[in-house]
Amino acid sequence: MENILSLLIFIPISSAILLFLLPLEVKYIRYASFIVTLFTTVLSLWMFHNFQVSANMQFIEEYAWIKEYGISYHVGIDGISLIIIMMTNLIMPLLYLSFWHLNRKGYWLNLLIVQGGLTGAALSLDLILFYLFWETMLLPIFFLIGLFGRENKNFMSMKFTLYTIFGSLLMLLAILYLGHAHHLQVGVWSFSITDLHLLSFDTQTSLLLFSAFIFAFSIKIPLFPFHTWLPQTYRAAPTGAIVIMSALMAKLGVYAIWRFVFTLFEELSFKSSYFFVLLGLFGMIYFGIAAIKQRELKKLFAYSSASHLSLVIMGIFAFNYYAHLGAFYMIASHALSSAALFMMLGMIYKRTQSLHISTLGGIVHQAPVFSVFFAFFALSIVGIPLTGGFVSELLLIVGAFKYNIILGFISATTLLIAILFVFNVMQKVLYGKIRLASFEDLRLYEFLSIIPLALLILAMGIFPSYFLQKLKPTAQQYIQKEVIHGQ
Amino acid sequence: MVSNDIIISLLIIGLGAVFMMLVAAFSKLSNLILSYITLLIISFAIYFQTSYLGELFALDIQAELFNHMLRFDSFASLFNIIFLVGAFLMIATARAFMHATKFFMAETFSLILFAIFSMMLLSMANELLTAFIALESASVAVYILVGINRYNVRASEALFKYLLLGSFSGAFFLLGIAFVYAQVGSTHLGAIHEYLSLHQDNELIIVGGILMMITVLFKISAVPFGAWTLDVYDGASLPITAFMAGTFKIAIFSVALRILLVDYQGLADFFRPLLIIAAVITIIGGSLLTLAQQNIKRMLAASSIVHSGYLLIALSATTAASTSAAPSIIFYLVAYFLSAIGAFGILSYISHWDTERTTYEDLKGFSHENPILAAMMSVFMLSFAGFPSTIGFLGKFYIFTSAIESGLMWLALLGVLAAFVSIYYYFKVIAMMYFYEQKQSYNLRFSFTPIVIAIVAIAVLWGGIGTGLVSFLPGANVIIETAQASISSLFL
Amino acid sequence: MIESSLLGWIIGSVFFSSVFIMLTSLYAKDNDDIPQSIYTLLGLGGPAISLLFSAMLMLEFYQDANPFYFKAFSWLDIEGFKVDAALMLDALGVAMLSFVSFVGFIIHLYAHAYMKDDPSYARFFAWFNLFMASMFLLILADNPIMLFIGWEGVGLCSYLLISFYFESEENVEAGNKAFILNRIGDFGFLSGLALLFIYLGNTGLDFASLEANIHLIKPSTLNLIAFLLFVGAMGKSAQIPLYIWLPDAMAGPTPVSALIHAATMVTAGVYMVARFHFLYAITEEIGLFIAYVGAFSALLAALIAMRQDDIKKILAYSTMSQLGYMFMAVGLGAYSYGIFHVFTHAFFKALLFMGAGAIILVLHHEQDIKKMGALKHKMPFIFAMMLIATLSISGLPPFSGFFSKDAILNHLFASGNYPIFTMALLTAGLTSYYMFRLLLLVFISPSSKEQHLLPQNKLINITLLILSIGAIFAGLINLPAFFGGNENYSLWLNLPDAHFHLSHSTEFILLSVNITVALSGVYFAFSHYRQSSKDPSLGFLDKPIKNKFYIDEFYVMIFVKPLAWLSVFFVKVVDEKIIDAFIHKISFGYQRLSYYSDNVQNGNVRYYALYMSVGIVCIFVYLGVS
Amino acid sequence: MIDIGSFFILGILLFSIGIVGIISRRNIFVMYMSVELMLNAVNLILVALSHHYEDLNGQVMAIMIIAIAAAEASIFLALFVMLFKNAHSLDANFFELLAQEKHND
Amino acid sequence: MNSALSFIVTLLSIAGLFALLGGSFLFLVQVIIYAGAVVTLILFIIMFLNIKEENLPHEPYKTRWILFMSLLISPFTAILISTVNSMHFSPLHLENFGSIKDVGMELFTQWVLPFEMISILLLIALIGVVILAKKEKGHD
Repeated sequence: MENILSLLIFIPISSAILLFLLPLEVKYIRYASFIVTLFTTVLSLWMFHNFQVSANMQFIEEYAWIKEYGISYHVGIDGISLIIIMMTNLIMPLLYLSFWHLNRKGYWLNLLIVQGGLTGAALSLDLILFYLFWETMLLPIFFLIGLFGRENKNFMSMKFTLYTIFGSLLMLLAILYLGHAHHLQVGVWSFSITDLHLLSFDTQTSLLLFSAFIFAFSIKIPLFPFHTWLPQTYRAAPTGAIVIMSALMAKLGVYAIWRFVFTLFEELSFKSSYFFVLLGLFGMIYFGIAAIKQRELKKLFAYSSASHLSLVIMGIFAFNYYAHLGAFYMIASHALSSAALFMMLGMIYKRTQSLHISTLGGIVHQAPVFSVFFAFFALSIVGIPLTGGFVSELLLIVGAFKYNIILGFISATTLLIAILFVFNVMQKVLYGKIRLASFEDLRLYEFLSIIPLALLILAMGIFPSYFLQKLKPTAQQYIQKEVIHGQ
Repeated sequence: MVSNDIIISLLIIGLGAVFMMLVAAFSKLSNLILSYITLLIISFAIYFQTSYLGELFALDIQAELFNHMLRFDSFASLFNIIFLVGAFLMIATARAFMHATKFFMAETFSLILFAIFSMMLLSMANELLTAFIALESASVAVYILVGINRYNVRASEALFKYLLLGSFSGAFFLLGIAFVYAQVGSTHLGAIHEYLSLHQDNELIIVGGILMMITVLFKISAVPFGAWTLDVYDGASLPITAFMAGTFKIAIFSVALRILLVDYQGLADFFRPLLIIAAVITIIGGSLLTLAQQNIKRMLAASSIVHSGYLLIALSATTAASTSAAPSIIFYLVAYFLSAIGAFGILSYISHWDTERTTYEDLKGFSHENPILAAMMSVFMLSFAGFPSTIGFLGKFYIFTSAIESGLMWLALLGVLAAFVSIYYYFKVIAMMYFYEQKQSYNLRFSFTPIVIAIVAIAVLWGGIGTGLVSFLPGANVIIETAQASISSLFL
Repeated sequence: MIESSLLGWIIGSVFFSSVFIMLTSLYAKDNDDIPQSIYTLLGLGGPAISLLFSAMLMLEFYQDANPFYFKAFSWLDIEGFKVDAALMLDALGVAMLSFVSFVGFIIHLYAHAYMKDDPSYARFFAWFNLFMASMFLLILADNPIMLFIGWEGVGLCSYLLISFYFESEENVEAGNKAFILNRIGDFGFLSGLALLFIYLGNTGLDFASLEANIHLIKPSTLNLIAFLLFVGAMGKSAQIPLYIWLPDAMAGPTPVSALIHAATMVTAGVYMVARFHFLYAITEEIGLFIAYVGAFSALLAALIAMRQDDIKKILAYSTMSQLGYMFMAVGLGAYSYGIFHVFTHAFFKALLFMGAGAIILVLHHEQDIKKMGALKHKMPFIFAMMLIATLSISGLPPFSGFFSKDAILNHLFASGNYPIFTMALLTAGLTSYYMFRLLLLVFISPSSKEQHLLPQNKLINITLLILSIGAIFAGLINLPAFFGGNENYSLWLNLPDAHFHLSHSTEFILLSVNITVALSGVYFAFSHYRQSSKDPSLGFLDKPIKNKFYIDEFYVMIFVKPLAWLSVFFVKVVDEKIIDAFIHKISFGYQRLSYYSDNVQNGNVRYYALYMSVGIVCIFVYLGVS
Repeated sequence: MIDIGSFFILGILLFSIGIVGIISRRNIFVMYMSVELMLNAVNLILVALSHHYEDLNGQVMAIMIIAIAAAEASIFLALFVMLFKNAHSLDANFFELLAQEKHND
Repeated sequence: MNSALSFIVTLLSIAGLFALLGGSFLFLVQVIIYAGAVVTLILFIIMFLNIKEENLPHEPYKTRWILFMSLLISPFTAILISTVNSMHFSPLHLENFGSIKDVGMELFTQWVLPFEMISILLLIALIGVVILAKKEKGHD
């Protein structure tokens, strides 16, 4: 299984194309794609098991692709990409399960493709390859929103696509320049980060390149000024797309910053860390406060996940061990809880055709099981102990304090900000007067799709050391440098 | 080894053209049969032509007889293959349309063959007047093809505009030849190069070059010379538009590249600013125009202006001593022509009888009617937009890298912005096909057109992601290697 | 020798009983054939078992006084940040555990009686036992993280139980309020912990090693840490300024108020401060600050309690003011006295609440004391119970409250912080006043209307009786030397108390002063409420006291409203009006520009030629200039 | 004594007149004539140059160009017949059908 | 009409210049093909379509356009002329060269390829004219 990574990438994509071409009933397509995702999940679990605890790349594959320009198919996995892969492969089948009722061919195929794209983007070590997957992953989302979205879906799908592509096109320019610079300095073209991170630029150039990359990623995440696509897109998008975007794609943006920006522009990243920590904290508070008065659940949780991701950005830019571990852990735990939450929002929408708080209420009377789970995931967002969120927030806060005491205090406000809206939501949606004629409790497949997430979140809260062990070496990379650069 | 029989495919096409003319005159065969015959002829030619693909060679055909006016090298052979394949695909994809519409008469095929014949000569021409005559005859053939639907005022208006402006710009080329002749005393391409290397005074050559450049800019429809493009593409019937966009433009580039690289390399410093300015204006103007079009045909026409802009970027990069620029032009041409043939092919397939379905409205909900064709259309649109994993992406990749390599970072940035804008109007097509309810039913009859289009689509994808790992298929890097070889053959 | 893993089972039994109840009820949600007795068994069995275990452990500990340690697994092992899921039982732990498990079990019995007709009986016991589990974890935690987990757990359970009757929005609001204010405290608490860890991370994080290495931190930081931790205590133990949730928390069922918001959870803050005694022992000014906060809270609560009419609210305020006493004590270094007061307070305050609960049950959930009255003869037993408890909380000898309160007052006086002492004394007087006001208004004073009563419940009375014994005699275990004892309790706890010596004469004077103050409170109450149920005017203070000094309104004004406004501002103005509008303006501007530029394509061939010639001329001009 | 240059200049002038004619006249016949005029101007220049260099290439080219012009002429005239049959107009400004209708936003 | 006639005049004078420059063959070609064939063809077409005055566009701003355009074009012309002046030309010398024989020799030795291509061009044009102008049953 030395090329397991390629399997993980291409099994979903190729099967999607195959299923698209085969004239099958939707039912069989659903079965088939579900089986495919299950299979990839098994593969990824196998990989997780064989993943050595060390900081260097594993399962590496490298084939020349376009020789003149040194572009190669170069994939590998380390601690942080492991998180993304595992999360993708765990969430995907459950996502399928969560709307098992859906008879939409395009839904399943696009999800398969986006899974492949995500995996590829998280694994590729060659910038052009990364860009390829990075964009490929965008297309299915465009289709999902446009095909199965609601209200102004067409406009929003276009806006989302343009917004994100704008960022990534500038990044493409930066990538090309990097390759050219390698051509100048070394004599051959190359786009593999293992070569490129040896390059050296003058301050201005590196600043430009740096900002091009950061721009692209901070649109995806999103960071503060580039977030305006987020709420409306989430409002318009169907459940599957939202789950992918919030639980996986946004995390992928953070990952990409770690993998590419930190590797290529280490010096600059350290220099600018203070700015980004501040930006992250500001974003955390800003989005958190913005979420308070939202009345549309999807928009509300859109803002909330943006707030948590800003916190993660703070973590990875704080450049110390705890903050990095916390950021990784937050990536995982928040992926799980936001995926679960948005899946449950999808269930609400399926039952009531509305996600506006004013139309909901008293669900706990009609659907106790549903309410228990909803409350649980909402609380795991808040970071209640015994959930993964608590561990990550603890580590992040400790890291922030280590970085700077004042900022530590600000980052600790994450304990407050989230609850301000989460409890309001629980009060208005679960408790209170019954406003719905009927609210069916969880069906079997919905229950099955949620229970693993809940268990995993609990496990992550109760036995963090087990999950953290594989990440530690990756997070240690910057410890020495932290000493060197200081803050 | 390459010998004098290499113009055999040229001869096949020429004789085939005459043959078709006679057949058209003296037999009552239906368009379908004729198209089959034409395809047969072209595929013969392709077969003979491909035998030299990838070799590095150059020689003057019948040097003493033709007085070094015809030069056949890897460059020419590559372009010839492109023309042939382009014509082949055009006819293959347009058969349904030609069959459905009455106005395509038997002579059409011979005209197409003549056009290709002239283009092949154009790509081989080693002397200015020869080049011009080849260009002119190709143009005349295309003029007539544009006006072939002669009971349609729009078509005849398109013909009128194209013809008038074409001959208007052609006059400049002739004046340019006159100026070059005035200084050099000869119009052989080599001669100019020698003269430049020997003498200092070059004003008239510069002026001549500019005058010829005007014609080229006109033909590749660069702003402000390309105003005709939208109307002519719009007025012409779909297969012809595909032919112009896909094939004829490439022919122009072949001669332009030859003249620029062989003769005017010495004057690069003078022409670079001109080309850069042309590129900038073209890209900006093209992007502006494209966004405003509601008719997909016009949109594609306008966007072809933008693509010319990209090519101009690379062209100005060639003047800046970028080795990768010229091959990137050829690659981009291939990418563009594949996508264009495919896109227009689908349009012509879904438009039947005399109603052309080319507005955005017409495509609404097309995916519900025929998901596979819609997917292919999306593939072509993505390739136009330079979306990764299509051949269009690699094309843009090479263009931009060449621009960066020659220090034209800002030009590359402009190109990227234009690409960003282009995302909008290309994705708009996709959105129309997928995100709206079906307005009308396209009663599509099965023919092998979709299969050809599918092959083109696969080629577009493979050109974007193809690897050398698959032994029996050429990878995505083969094209660029061939292009490099052909460029280097110019200097033998 | 008893296996120290019993520590785990103390928590485990209640926890699993809660889990089982949850699962059973979820299973039974659509088929109601599950008899309530199963829930009763589970709900009461858990606490009983843990009571048993803790009793065994305490006995063991009493015989040979070395603490128990139990390490379940390694929770987090990062370099410089190792946390084990470990439990520990030392004297302080035993002191808390003893009454928590005992009173907890009693209140479970009471709750069974109180709730048995409630449709969501199962849910109640699920949350109730979950609370017990978290509380045990809080007490037995071996390191601050475990303590914090328990800390948050009790907060969560209190939220769930306050909003137990979630049909009415107010209760849920109250729950949210409680949790949010607690969370503000936790914000401080966690920040303090984080600071502690980044300094002492490498030398182990359990309490023992923290105590050993606390000197490594420089004093200024220590003060900060101590303060932050105390912020947590403020939230949990309802001190100024985070106290406003406690009165609203009475929205929950009465057993909840009795257990959580009187006996156990709210005293967690005191416990935490005592737990961190090694930290507070070396940060006197923070200690003083704590004492002042306690004093002010005690006084404020007492003042407000004077004019409340909801019986449970009055008790809530009294709880707050008693907590104030405890904080005065621990703030000034009398940790054992603080814990001692916690101990006694647990009994008499639980007794009070349960008595109130009994009354409420009997009166069809009527909570307004103004509407009660002259119940003495209708429910003599409950009257007796309430009387005992009231005397005890008023600090009248020989009831338990007297000893603990007297010890604290002595300590306050001896430590020489006379302002605090005076406030405490004043509070003592007010306490006896409003408690007796309550007692008289309920039982003695003439009632306006005739109310017919439901029968009283035997089980309830039994539980009251048991607790009343505690309320009377619990004080004797820490008999001061003055009364011939030698403070065994304090000695046994052996916390680093600050000791000040007082001459017997001074002690005698203090004693008499205390008693007289208390009695005078009693007298004022008696003199007025014996015959009328109207409140006498307090002059200018009347209105503010009735309205709780407008604290809630104040908070709403400076926190809630601005946040809401800011949220709307961010979304509607910054996002939509500024950023998004900017982007849209660009894109639409471009679109309009392109539409204009399309006018160039006017379809007239002559213009096209014109454009061409313009281009040509431009090129030639360029040629001319170059 | 006139030299070749003056022929050259005459040619250029004729060429420019051709340009002016094409753009500023609306009668399509006149436009076509202007094109022809431009071609003739080139011819004149070429012949003058061939006289200047005393080789005949120029003249031969001129012949070719005349042939080209003839070809164009045939197309033009066929086109005129077509246009007049379809549109009954000789006005260049009449042919604006292909401009797409304007937006109002 | 006037324009057509003046066009003929121009062509004839150009032919005269050709003669002056010793292009005797060209002189013939010019006179025969242009002045003869082409213009006659034009006039024929005009007659054939029996275009009347009202069919002719009336051009109100003609002179204005002409002035404007000549102004616009003037830099182009000026620069061309200046470049031409930069090179020195031999004066006109009247010994006869360019007899028809020489032209023929030249044409069929050196320029045979373009000559053939011209034939193809004319062929294409022929086909085109046939296609464009051919009447077809069913239409018109």
